[in-house]
Formats: sequence, C-alpha cells, structure tokens
Amino acid sequence: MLRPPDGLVADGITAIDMDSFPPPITVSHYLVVGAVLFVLGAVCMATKRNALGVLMGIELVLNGANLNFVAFGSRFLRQDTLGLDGELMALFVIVLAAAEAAVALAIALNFYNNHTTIDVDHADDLKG
Amino acid sequence: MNLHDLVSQLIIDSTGSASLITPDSSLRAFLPELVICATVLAMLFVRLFRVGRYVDMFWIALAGSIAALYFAAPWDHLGAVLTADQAAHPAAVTRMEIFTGMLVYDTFSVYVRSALFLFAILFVIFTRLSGIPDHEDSPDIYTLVLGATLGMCLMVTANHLLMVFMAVEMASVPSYVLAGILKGRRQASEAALKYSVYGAGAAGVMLYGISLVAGILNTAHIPTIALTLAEKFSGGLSAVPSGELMVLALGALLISVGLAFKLSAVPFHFWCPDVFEGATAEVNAFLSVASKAAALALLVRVALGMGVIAPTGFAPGERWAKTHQNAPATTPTSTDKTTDLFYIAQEPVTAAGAAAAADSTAEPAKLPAMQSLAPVRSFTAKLIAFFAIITCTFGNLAAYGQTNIKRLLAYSTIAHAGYMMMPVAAVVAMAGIDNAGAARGIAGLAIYIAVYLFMNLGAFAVVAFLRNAMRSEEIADYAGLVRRCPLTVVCFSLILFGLIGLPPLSGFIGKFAIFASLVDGWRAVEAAGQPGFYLLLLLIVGGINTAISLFYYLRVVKVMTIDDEPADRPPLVYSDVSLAGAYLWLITLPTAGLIVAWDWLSEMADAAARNLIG
Amino acid sequence: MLLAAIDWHALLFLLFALVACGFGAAVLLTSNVVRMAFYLTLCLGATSGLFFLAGAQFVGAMQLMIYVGGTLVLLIFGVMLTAQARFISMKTGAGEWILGAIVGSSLLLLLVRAGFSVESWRLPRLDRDKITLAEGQTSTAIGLALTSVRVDKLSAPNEKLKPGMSGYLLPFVIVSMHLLVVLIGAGYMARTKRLGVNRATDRPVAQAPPRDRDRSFFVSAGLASGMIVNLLLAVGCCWLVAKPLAITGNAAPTNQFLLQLAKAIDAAPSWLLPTLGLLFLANVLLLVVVWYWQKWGVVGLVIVPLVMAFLIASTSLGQAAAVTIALIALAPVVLLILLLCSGRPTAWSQME
Amino acid sequence: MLTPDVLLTLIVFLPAIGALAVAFMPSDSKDWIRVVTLGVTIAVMALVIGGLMVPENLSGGWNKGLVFDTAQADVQNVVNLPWIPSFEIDYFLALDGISFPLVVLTAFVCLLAMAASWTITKHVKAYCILFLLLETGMIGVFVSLDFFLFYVFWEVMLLPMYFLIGVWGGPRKEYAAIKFFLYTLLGSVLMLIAILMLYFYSDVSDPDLVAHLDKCSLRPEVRARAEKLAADRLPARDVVVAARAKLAAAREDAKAGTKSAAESAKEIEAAEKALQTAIADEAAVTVKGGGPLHTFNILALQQIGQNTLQFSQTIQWWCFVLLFIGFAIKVPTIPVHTWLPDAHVEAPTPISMILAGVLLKMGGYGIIRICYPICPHGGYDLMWWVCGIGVASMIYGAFAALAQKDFKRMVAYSSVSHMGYVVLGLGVWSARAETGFNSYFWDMGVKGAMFQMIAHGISSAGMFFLVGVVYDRVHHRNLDEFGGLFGKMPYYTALAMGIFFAALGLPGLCGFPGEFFVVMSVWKFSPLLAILSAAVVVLTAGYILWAVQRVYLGAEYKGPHEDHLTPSNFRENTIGTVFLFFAILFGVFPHLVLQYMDKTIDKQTKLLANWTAAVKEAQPTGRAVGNALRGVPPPVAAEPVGNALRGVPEPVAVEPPGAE
Repeated sequence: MLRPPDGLVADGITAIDMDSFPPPITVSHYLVVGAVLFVLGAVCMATKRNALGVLMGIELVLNGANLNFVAFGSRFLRQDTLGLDGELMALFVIVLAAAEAAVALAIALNFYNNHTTIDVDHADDLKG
Repeated sequence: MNLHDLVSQLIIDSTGSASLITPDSSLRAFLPELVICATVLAMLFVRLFRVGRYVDMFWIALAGSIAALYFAAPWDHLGAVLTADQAAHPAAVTRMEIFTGMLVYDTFSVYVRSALFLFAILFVIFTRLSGIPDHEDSPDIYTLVLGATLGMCLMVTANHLLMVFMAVEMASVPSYVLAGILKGRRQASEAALKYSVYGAGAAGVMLYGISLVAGILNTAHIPTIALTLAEKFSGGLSAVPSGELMVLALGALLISVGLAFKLSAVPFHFWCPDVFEGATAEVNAFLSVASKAAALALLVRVALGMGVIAPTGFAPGERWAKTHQNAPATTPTSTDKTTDLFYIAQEPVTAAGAAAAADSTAEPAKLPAMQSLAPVRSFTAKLIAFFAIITCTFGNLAAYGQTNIKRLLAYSTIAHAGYMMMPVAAVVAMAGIDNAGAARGIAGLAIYIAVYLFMNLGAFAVVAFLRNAMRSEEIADYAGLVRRCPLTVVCFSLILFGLIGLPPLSGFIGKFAIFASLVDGWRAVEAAGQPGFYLLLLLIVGGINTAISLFYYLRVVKVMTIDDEPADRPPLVYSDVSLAGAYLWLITLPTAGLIVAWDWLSEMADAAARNLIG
Repeated sequence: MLLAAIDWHALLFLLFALVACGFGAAVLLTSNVVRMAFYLTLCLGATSGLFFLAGAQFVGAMQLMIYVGGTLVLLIFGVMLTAQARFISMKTGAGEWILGAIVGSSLLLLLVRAGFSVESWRLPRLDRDKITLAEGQTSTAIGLALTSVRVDKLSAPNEKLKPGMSGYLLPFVIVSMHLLVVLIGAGYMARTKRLGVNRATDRPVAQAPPRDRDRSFFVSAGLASGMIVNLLLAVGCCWLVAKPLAITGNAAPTNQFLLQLAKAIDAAPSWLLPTLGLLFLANVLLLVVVWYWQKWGVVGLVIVPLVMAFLIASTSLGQAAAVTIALIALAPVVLLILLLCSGRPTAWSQME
Repeated sequence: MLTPDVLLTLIVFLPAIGALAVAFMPSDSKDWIRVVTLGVTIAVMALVIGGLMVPENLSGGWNKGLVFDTAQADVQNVVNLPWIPSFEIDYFLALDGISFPLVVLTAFVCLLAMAASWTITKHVKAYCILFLLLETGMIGVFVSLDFFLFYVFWEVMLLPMYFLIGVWGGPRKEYAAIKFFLYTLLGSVLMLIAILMLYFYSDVSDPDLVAHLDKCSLRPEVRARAEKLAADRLPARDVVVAARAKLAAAREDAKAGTKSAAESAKEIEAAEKALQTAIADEAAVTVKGGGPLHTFNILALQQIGQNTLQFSQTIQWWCFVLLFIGFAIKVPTIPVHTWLPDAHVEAPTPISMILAGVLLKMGGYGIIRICYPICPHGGYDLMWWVCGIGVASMIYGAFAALAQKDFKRMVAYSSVSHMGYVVLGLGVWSARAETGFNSYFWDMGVKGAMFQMIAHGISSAGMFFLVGVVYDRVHHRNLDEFGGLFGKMPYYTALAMGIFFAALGLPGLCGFPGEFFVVMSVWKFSPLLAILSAAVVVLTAGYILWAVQRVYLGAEYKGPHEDHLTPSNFRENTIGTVFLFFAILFGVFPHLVLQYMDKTIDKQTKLLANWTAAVKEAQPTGRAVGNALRGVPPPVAAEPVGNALRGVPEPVAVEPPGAE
C-alpha cells in the first residue's frame, strides 16, 4: 500500500484515498500499461512473420509511448507535470503513425505484388 | 498578459516586428525549407494540367534546390562575415531559437543545411544523367527526395524532442519509398519493406525513450532539459536518486537506438547492406550522404543539447525590436542593408552594451550548471565512443568479403559513420573543459561531412553509370575496366583512395580533422584530470581501421586496373567523354584537388562550430 | 458503504488497462492476421479509454478517430487485399517464441521497474479532488497551442519552462507537408507501373557505335591551338592572382596596355580572376570533349564566353568590356564551328 | 633570376607538371612519352645542379643567392608561405645539409631509373605519369619542413608505387604491392597520430622558446605573435618557475630530513598546489592572448623538444616510438622488413632502383630529422633498442642474403643489412656522462649513416639495375643457373664487379667510408656491438663474392635462353658506367659528399649533446622537478652520476606503458 511522503504526513495530510479500493491511480500505473504495450509490440515485431503483423506491432509500440506521454502530461495524476506538451506530442504521434502506416502498407502491398507473399521470411533475395 | 499580447508575441516571433519579415525572424531563418515546400507544391500543381505532363520535373526540382541553397546563404553566414573580430562583436547574433523554441538557428544549422541543399542540387543532376527516375516517375520521386530533405533540415535544427521525433519520421518515411523506387523489382520492394519495418520499429523505440526523458524532466525543450538536468545533478551524482538515474539512462539508451539506426551504427546497422543492395545506386547516394549528415547533426544537437548549457541567444525579432527602440533615428535604409542575420553594422553601441551586460550577468550562473552536467557528458561521450568503435571496426571488417559493389559501399558507409561519430565523442568529452577545443572538434566533423559528400556521391555515381553501361554491380565485372574507360576508373580510384583517407586526396583532410579532434580531446581531458583513455583508444582504433579499410577499397581498384579484361565481356556502351563523365570529373575534382587550398572550408567549419557551446 | 469506498476512477482504469493489455497480448499470440487486426482495434480502443481517464479527452477522441477509425481501417484493407488462405495464418516458430518471451519479459521487468523508480510518479496527486472539471478541459488549450499560443504556460509555476514556450504551430503546419509527401509516396508505391517501361536499367545494352572517324588537319590544328591558348590564359589568370601587376611602386608597368590591365584588375573584385581562370580551364576540357567527338562540347564553348561576359558585366568593369571580351572569345569558337562544318564528311556530322 | 620559392617549388612540382603534360599526349607515341619523361627528370637534375651546386661565378649569376652554402649549418633557401592558416600549416620548404644530399641523390637515381625504363613496354603512358608523380613525392619529402606537408608528400608516393609494382611487376606483383602498401600505410597512420600529438602539445609562444625562435624559420607574422604572447606570459611564467623551485626545495628538505615527515609532506602539498595554480594562471594568460600557438614547423618542434617542458617525457616516448615504427618500416629494419624482399623482387627494374636508392632513405631521413631532435627523451632512453635493432637487421639481412637462391632477393636482403648500418649509426648516442658529453663519436656515427645512405643509394640502385639487365635477357634470376657471364658480356661484368665490390664495402669504393665511420663510432658506445657490426662485413663479403662467383665467373652458363645473352648495349653501359663512376668517386673522395652535411650534422649533434648534458644526466633534481610538474612519477633513483663515471653501462630503459 502506498504511503504519502513524510513531508506531507507532517503537514497533516494523512493517507487521502489511500485505503480506497482499488488504490488511486498514479503515473506508475500508466507506465506499466505503456510498458506492457511497448514490450508486446516489440516482441510482435520480432516474432511475426507477416509484414502486416509487424506493422501492428509497431502500432502497439507507438501506443505504449503515447500512453506514457498522456500520463506524464495529465494533471490528475501528479502536481508537477509535463503539461500540455504530453498531450500535444501524443497527438502528433498519432498523426505521424498514421502516415507511417500508410506508407508501410503501400510498401507491403508492393512487396506482395512482386513476391505474392508477405511473409517477411521469404524476403531473402537480400542476404540479411 | 492577455490573449492579444500572446498573439502579437507570436507574430513577432514568426515575422519579426513591424515590417513584413525582418532578417532575424523565424520565417526568414526558415526560408530555405519553405522554398523546398513550395517546390513540392509546384510539382504537384504542375501535374494538374495537361501541359504539365510534358514539363520535366527535373528543372523544377533543380530550381527549387538552387533557390533553397541561395536562401540558406552560407557565403553570408559562414564566409567573410564571421571573421574573428566580427564574431567577437557583442551584438552579433549567433544563436536564435525560432518558432517559439521548436527549432534552433545557428551557424551550424546553416552549414549542414547548406551541405544538404548542395547535395540535393548535385543529386538531382545525377539522377537526370543516370536516367532514374524516368519521366513518368520523376514528379513522385523528386517530391519524395525533397520531402526527405525537408525532414533532414528539421533534424539539423531540432530543438525540441517532438521535433526530433518528427524530423526523423519526416526524413525516414519518404526514404522508405525511395528504397523501393524500382517497384517492379523483387529486390527493391524487399529493401523497401525491410527498411520501413526496421525503421518504424527504431522510431517507436526512440519515441519511448523520448517519453521517459520528457516525463522525468517535465519538459521536452532541449535547452530546458539541460537546465533541469543541471539542477538535478547540482548536488553531485550521488545526490540523485538511483531510480531517476536509471530512468534517465534508460531513456538515453532508447533514444540512442533511434539515432544509431539513422546513423546505421552497429548493432543497428543490419538494414543498411540489404537496403543498399536492393535500392538503386542513386538512392544509396542519398541515404549514405544526406541521411547520414543529417543524422550526425541530430546526434550533435541531442548530445550537446542535453549535456551543455546552451549559449544565450536572441529570440526572433528581439534584436530587431531592440535596435529600433534604442535608435529611432536609424533610417529604414539601414534595415534594407541588414540582409545578413548575424551582424548588423548599424547596431547602436547602447544595445551592444546592454547585450553584453545581459551576458555577463548570465555568465556566472552558467559555469556551475555546466560543471554539474559533467556526469551527463561523460556518460554520453562514452556511449558514443562505444558505438563509434564497434561501428567502425565492424563496418571495415564486414566489407572485406563483399562481392557486390553496393554492399561493399554500404559497409563502407557504416564504417564512415563510425569515423564521423568519433569527433562527437571527443567534443562531448571536451565541452566544459576546453570549449574552444570542442568547437574545433565540431569543425572537424563539419569538414568530414563536406568531404564525404563529394566522395560518396562520386562513388555511387560511378556505380550508377557503370550499371547503365554494363547491367552489373558485381565487383568482378569491373575487371580491366581501365582499358575501356580510363578516366572513369581514375576518378573512381581517386574516390576510393579518398575514402581510405590517403593524402593528398580530400578524404585525408577529413580524417586529419577528426583525428586531430581526438588527440585534442585526449590532451584536454587528461589535463583536466579526468580519464580520457577512451579517446586515445578511439584514435588508435581509427588508425588501425584506416589500415584495414585499405584491403577492400584497394581490391576494387586492383580489379579495375591490374586485372585483365574478361574475354567474354558484354559490349560496354560508355564513354568517358560524355555528360556523365563530365559530371564525374566535377564530383572528383574536390576530392582530388581540395588539399591545395582547404583553408576556406576549414574557416567555414570553424564558423559553423562557433556557437554550439557557450 | 462498499460502493462509496470504491474509487471508480481507479476501477475503470483497471478495466481499460486489462482490456488493452489483454488484447495486446492476443495480437501477439494469435497467428491469424484477420484476428490480429480485430484484437488490435479493441486494444487501441481501450487505450483511448485510458486517455479519457487521464483527462486527455481530445487525445482520446483523436485516438478513436484517427487511429481506430483511420489507421486500423487502412491496415484491415491491407489484410483484405493480401488475404489469401495460405497467408492469413502464419505460425511463429517455437524458438522465436522462447527467445521473444525471454527478451520481452526481461525488457518488461526493466521498464516496470523504471516506472516505479521515480517517487513523483509513484505517488498519487493528493489534492486531485480540488481540480475542477474546467481545469481538466484541455481542448481549448490544445487548439491554442497548435496556433503557438500557450495559455496553459502562463500560470506555470516553473519559471524556467517559460523560455521554451514551445508553441506547436510549426509542427502543426509542417506535418501537413509531411502528410502530402507521404501520400504521394504511398500512391507511387501502390500504383502499378505503366506499360512501355523505358528505364535506363531495363533497356537492353546498345551496341557501341563505330569509332573510325577522320578529322581534317585544320580541325585538329584548331582544336590543339585552342587548347594551348586557353591553357595559357588560365595560367595567366593564376599568375595574375599570385603576382598582381602593381600600379604603384617600382615595378609599375610602363607599357600602356599593361597599365590599363593593372587598373582593370585592381578595380575588379577578388573572385573574378580565379573564376575566369577556371572558366578558361573549362574551355580546355570542352575542347578535349570536342576532340572526342562530343557535340555538347561546342555548346559549352559558346556558353563559357557568355558566362564570362555576364560575370564581367556584373562587376565594375562595365558593359563595354564584357561585350568586347565576349566577342573576342566567341570569334575563335565561330571559326572552330566553321572548321567543323567544312570538309566532307564534316566533322560535325560525325559527332554524337 | 630565380628566387628560392620558385626554384624549390619547381624542383618539387616539375615532375607533377610533366605528368600532366604526359597525360595529354597520345598514348600510341611511346617513344615520345619516354623522351619527354626523361627530359623532365633531366630538367629536375639540371635545376638541382645548376641552381644549387654550380658556383655563381660559373653559372652566369642566374642562381645568385641560391647556391647551397656548405659553410652554413642552418636551413637555406627557405620558402615559408601560409597554406592552411586555420591549422597553422605552412608551405615550408628548405634545404640543409641533411636533406640536400638526398635531394641530389633522388634526382640522380630518378634520372638513371628513367633511362633504365626503356625496357618497359606495357602501358608506357601510365607508367611515365606514375613515375613522375613518384618523383614529386620523393623530392617533396626531403625538402618539406612542415610536418603536415612532409606527411602529405610521404603518402603521395605511396599510390604511384603501389601501381608501379602492381601493374608492371612480376608474377606475384599484387601480393607484393599490397604488402608494401599495407606496411607503409600502417606505419604512416601511427606517424599521423604522433604528428597530431606533437602538434597539440606544441606552443611556440612559450617564453622558454623565445631565445631559440631564430632557429625555427617561422613566418614573420607567426613569430611576431609568438614573441608578443611570450612577453605577455613572462610574468606568469616567473611565478611558475618560482613555484617549481619552491617545490624542488621542499622535496630536497624532505629528502634531507630536516623537518618531520608530516610537516614536509604538508609543505610539498602546498608547493604542488601553488605550482598548479601558477600553471593554470599562465594557461589563462595564454588563452587570453589567443594562444596556445600550435605548430607543424619541424624546426620549431625540434627547438620545443630540446628547450622547453612542453613535450613531457611520456609524450616524447610515445611519439618517438610511433614515429620510429613508421620510419623503421620504410628503412626497413627487422621485424618490419618483410615487405621489402617481396616488393623488390616483384617490382620492375627501374622501380627496384628507386625503391632501394631513394625510398629506403626516407626512413633514415625521418629518424635523423624528426625522431631524435624532436623527441630526445625517447631517443636517449631507447638508444639501446635502436642500436640493437640496427645490428640485428644487419646480421639478419646478411644471413638471409646468404641463403637466397634468387639473385634479386639476395640484393634485397643486402639492402636490409646495409640499412642496418644507418640505424646503428643514428642510434649511437655517445654523448653521455661516460664520454664526457663529447658528441664526437655520435657525430661520426650520424655522418657515417648519412654517407651510407648516399652510398647505398648508388650501389644498391646499381645492383638492381645490373640484375635487371641480365633478367631482361634470360628471364630468370636463379643464382644457381648462371655462370660464365664474363665471357659473354665482358663490359657488363666489369661494371658489375665494380658495383658489387662497392656494396661489399671495399676500401676505395663508396661502400667503405660509411660503414667504417659507423663501426668506429660504435666502438665507443659498446665494443660488443662494434665487433658484431664489423663481423657483418665478413658475411657481406661472403654473399657478394659467392654471388659474383656463381653469376659472372665459372666456366659456362648453366641456365636457359643462353642465346639471348648478348653484350650489353650502349644505354645499359652508360647507366652502369655512371653508377660505377660515382661509386669510385665517392669512395676515393668521400669529402665530396661529406662537405655538404658536415656543418648541419655537427650542429645537430652538438645541440643534442648539450641537451643530454643539461637535462638527462647532470641534473637529476631538475629533471625530477620537471617530471613532477608533468605528473610523471619520478624515475627509479635518477641514475647516479657515479655509475657513469665508473663505466657501469646504462640500465636498459624501461618500456613506457603501452608502447608496444
């Protein structure tokens, strides 16, 4: 169970919400979710043999990072925050990810047309 | 401060105050990029009309690049203007954060962007001569090239972590398509797929690192990051909670993954040989020169930005406003003459004095902050040195067994990325100890970039022209070429020897400059009583690698000159005395002749490096 | 009583987090592309719920609209376009799984540890009840920030954040440029190449043209003398740079012509002489080119004097000097062209 | 009338200009190309002799003020122009007694080698271009006194040499060429590191240097800046000197034990702190005045190395070792000699002549010009290593030559052996306490080494030429398959005998004086080494005489192509006669060569002897202070002066950390 830092206890603020169920949400909780998505995406990129699967992994990774940004910027989670920058960066990441996905998809389709497969393991004309 | 004030502040920021666009406004500083945007739009616009189909996009792209170079105006900012006494002038603006701190504009950005635009010009001409892209593809391809160049310019000027990520994306995503430019080919589409998948992954990892760094420091503006870090470290390394240290290190490592990918630094180089082999030689030239130069500039920005308290600079419009406030008598004609951003001759003495006073008050606070950032710099320097050592060594060793010239040049590119990272390590280590030496180190890097631009462009130009002539990119097929096209072989040999770094070819100038910065760094760091052995190690590794690299470059030369021509060589339609040949001479000329007089380059590089470290 | 003790905010967070992580894991674990796309949709939808919970309503909405509504639809398109039975389901090998699991779990461990290692991240905001809803409404601020007006920073307690106010106008504008370029690129990639390919790399190798040509004595002599004269001129220019003809002093030239020349050189900017020297050298190269039967050399020979004239005209030497120089330089070229066009077969007709 | 800048520039770059001219000649007219190339080499020779050697009253005065003055020890015909001001790199050419004989030798050997190139028939145009570029590189190395420029020329000759061996060489040409290239490149990379170290540690604005600036031939404006800055620094320097003296006194006190240990430790600590502050203050003054003024000027670096504390002992060790490796590869000495037999054997005859006649001399030149004067600490401490390497090369080369079956390979190994004398002569640092700091013997060793370089340039180039003559006829070089050439090619055999005996070191021929001087000088240094090096002469006689017997004497020719053994033609006879003429001339009148180098070498060894007396052996305390100041741990019980007096040999110097 989380305890407020000593300074706050001294100020007379004791364990606000500390005993509620579930415990109040902190940035760390968001970071855990972000980390999970990030790792899932990274593993997905590493293990999927389907180009589209790899692309989906990338989307997961970007979302993990985005979750971090939003959590760092949220004023509900802590006092001294990244501020609006967090949300703004998350916004731009969403847009950039869309652009990247569009291109990657076009490239994957092109690859499919040339190889009639999108299995990245079949991408072995180049030594690798 | 109400909304109205904020908006007018914004307008001053973008355009300068009062008059339409003052020389020290964000828009003026951003003009080259705007020209590139306009060129892209023009190419799109022309295509809308039936007549536009017959317009050759080459001319538009060429005009756009030349105009961009013109507006970047290196001759104004790096040439005679920044002679020593003028730069010492307290009124000389040397650093300016534009667009509310998103980008930073200084002589370094002028230098690297000019190199990029110069490369764009040469590249567009090159593609015209080599025939790829053809008339049908050219609007798309030139759009992508210019779009990527735009991204690279942003990489060079990025001053905010969002801009770092965005610039990397803007430079990379068009490059993915460029790698697959010959879309009917299996190899090309495979190269594009690999590049895009790995690139996107690396960008994602980098973004995660950015989020951690921004989250713990509560800011994404790089100079502010340095300030916050200095505050955090002010009590020494032991005063920082170990958890925060871990997060910072983790964030830095994740960011370095993204940068290392752009630099094709080992172990994030694996895409490079494959992409280079699959993509055309033209695209390889683009990726190996422009992309690398921009990535290095970004590395300098990030590494120095986080490890060094940025020198104080003006905000856009500030100077202009101040000039006009203090000297209302200044006639409008004087503003017409202030085409040069950095130095206004009519600057009244009062303003100069005020600026100097402001500097002097800021100065004492800066020193301890700079000192407390020492652990950050030491970490960064060692990290970069580590990457440099393995990159350089691996690149040179792996190149040895290659049979395909493009793969060989890919590994050579990797090795050169290693060389080019070396001075950055020295610079980061030297900052705060010997700032003048650190600036010289940056200048060394700048010289290397300029020299490398011509060498690698030349190398890939030869590969492309020979591919057109004989449909082969295998080294073995170059056997005895000196009998068929002696001048081209001489050019290629000079370029390859230049890549080794042999005097009197210009590659030596670059090597000399970066090795000099390493020795300088080693001397300075040791003199300050800090461990500097890793810089000496870098130097020795660089030296030995130079000798190793001899093998594979020399093998190509040997095949072309000493080996006999195969009896069954297919007919070779290639003449030394052609436009393509003339282009090669033009590209080789700096490689062969720069040694005669490179002081101007050195001076420009010095000017470029002058304002990075306060 | 029980309900009152429940922190709904936290509970909802748990719910969304579990959905996001669960479906994220499902994306990883399934080998069917179609299912993967579906799970990803749910996962990202749940993420947007987390955004809402963190007070980032606008981002959450955008996540739903752009990501779930746009990007994922695009991905699903991709899945459908390439959906052939044998590619829909592709299994990953056991070795890869194990390796991925080991690396992934250690990475996860590291990141989670990192997440809990900073104190200010670990502790909830104590006075969050006091935050009014209006404060949580960030859409206006975001909108203004995108036009570079950071109203939120005005009240920022941290003074040092102010210099980097970081309005987002530039990214907002420049990203549109990026989208344009990227869409053109994607279009290029997705389009099939028109028939009648005529790429340099695809054309068959042409036969080398025959190279038995004859050159009359006059043409040869003209070319050779041109090379010599131009070389001398180039050297002369370099010489003048190295050793300027001083107008004053002991070594002042007595010859009237030399005096004039010295004056003219003195008046010219410093870059002119080296540039002219280079242009003369270029002339030599062009003559070599003509020697090797390339027509474009002649074009170059005409262009170079014009460039010289332009350069001289742009300096203080004046128009008359420029015209004179141009005429003097063009005369031999005209002579050369006449020489090339004379004779039978003319040298001109044999050129490429 | 010529000025030094025009003359020296012409001598260096005339071949390059000639190469450019040849490049524009049609490649079919082979004879014309050869003639033009030969003309260029003759022109260079004419410029060297006419401009620098013919007395003014004979030349009609056109070389007024240019003639090499043998009475002058300092550099002459100085050309010093700014080249790359931002790195303080100058276009600095000059001649002195060390470089001038080698320039003449280069011009001479190039001329004869070009004359011997008529047998080259493959790609004549490319050959001639590369040949001329090579000549530019070689002459440039000898005349440039700017370290950067020196390095550029040093590498410039690499590329032509690679192609000359690789394209026109024998069966294993590619292997030989790349081996040559790789060795030399590795050496020069190490050299570059040393150059950069010296550059960044150098500072011509040092107040200690002001008195010696005259000898540096700095550009006037650089010198003015240096003097001004030095004057600014002087007050701060006085503080440093005082602090240093105080520290030394404190140390003395501690040693004498006048005060308690804790007290003296405290005193030393305080003195050290004061010294550091003083040094930092001086550095601040330097930076404020726009310094430090780094330099690539070799003469200035020499003065800095000998007269200031800028290059600490550690730095000098490092730089000496790095530079010595670079030069030793070129000499070559064992164990880095292995490129030489391959390169010599595979190279075409004229290129072998140049390799042996000129290229090997660059190593010796570098050692004498750069290693010793700039890094005397390294030179002094490592003298046993250098001498040991020299003797080992001599012995190894001689034995290896004995064992060869291949005629050319034998000659190549004889080069290794002969160049060992050069290294030995340079390494003999006899100016020590036990010789009363008398530099006489060392002086003799250096002169012997220089003479040996010239003599070897003539004799070995001649030998390679002679081997080439017979190889051109019978296309083999197997020593066992010759014999009886005396009967078939009498004049040629006579020439060969003369030149081979010159190489042997027969008195009256050019090989003798150099070897004699070296052996004499070594005697004072170490009788053992002297005996060894004298014994090598016997081995040399062995392989030379044996070779002469197997090739020229004997009853009949035993190998293939007997009918091709025609008497040597006019061209060959002329070249051979010229070689023999000079071999005899220099053997009979060694003064002809020595007069040019005497003064310069005297001065250089004198200065270094003074340095030894002042720094190395006389004042152990002063040295300890200097070291302490630079953070070097005090040497193991500074050599007791008594030892030297008692004739106890110097303990073999300790290897610096990481020098290998």
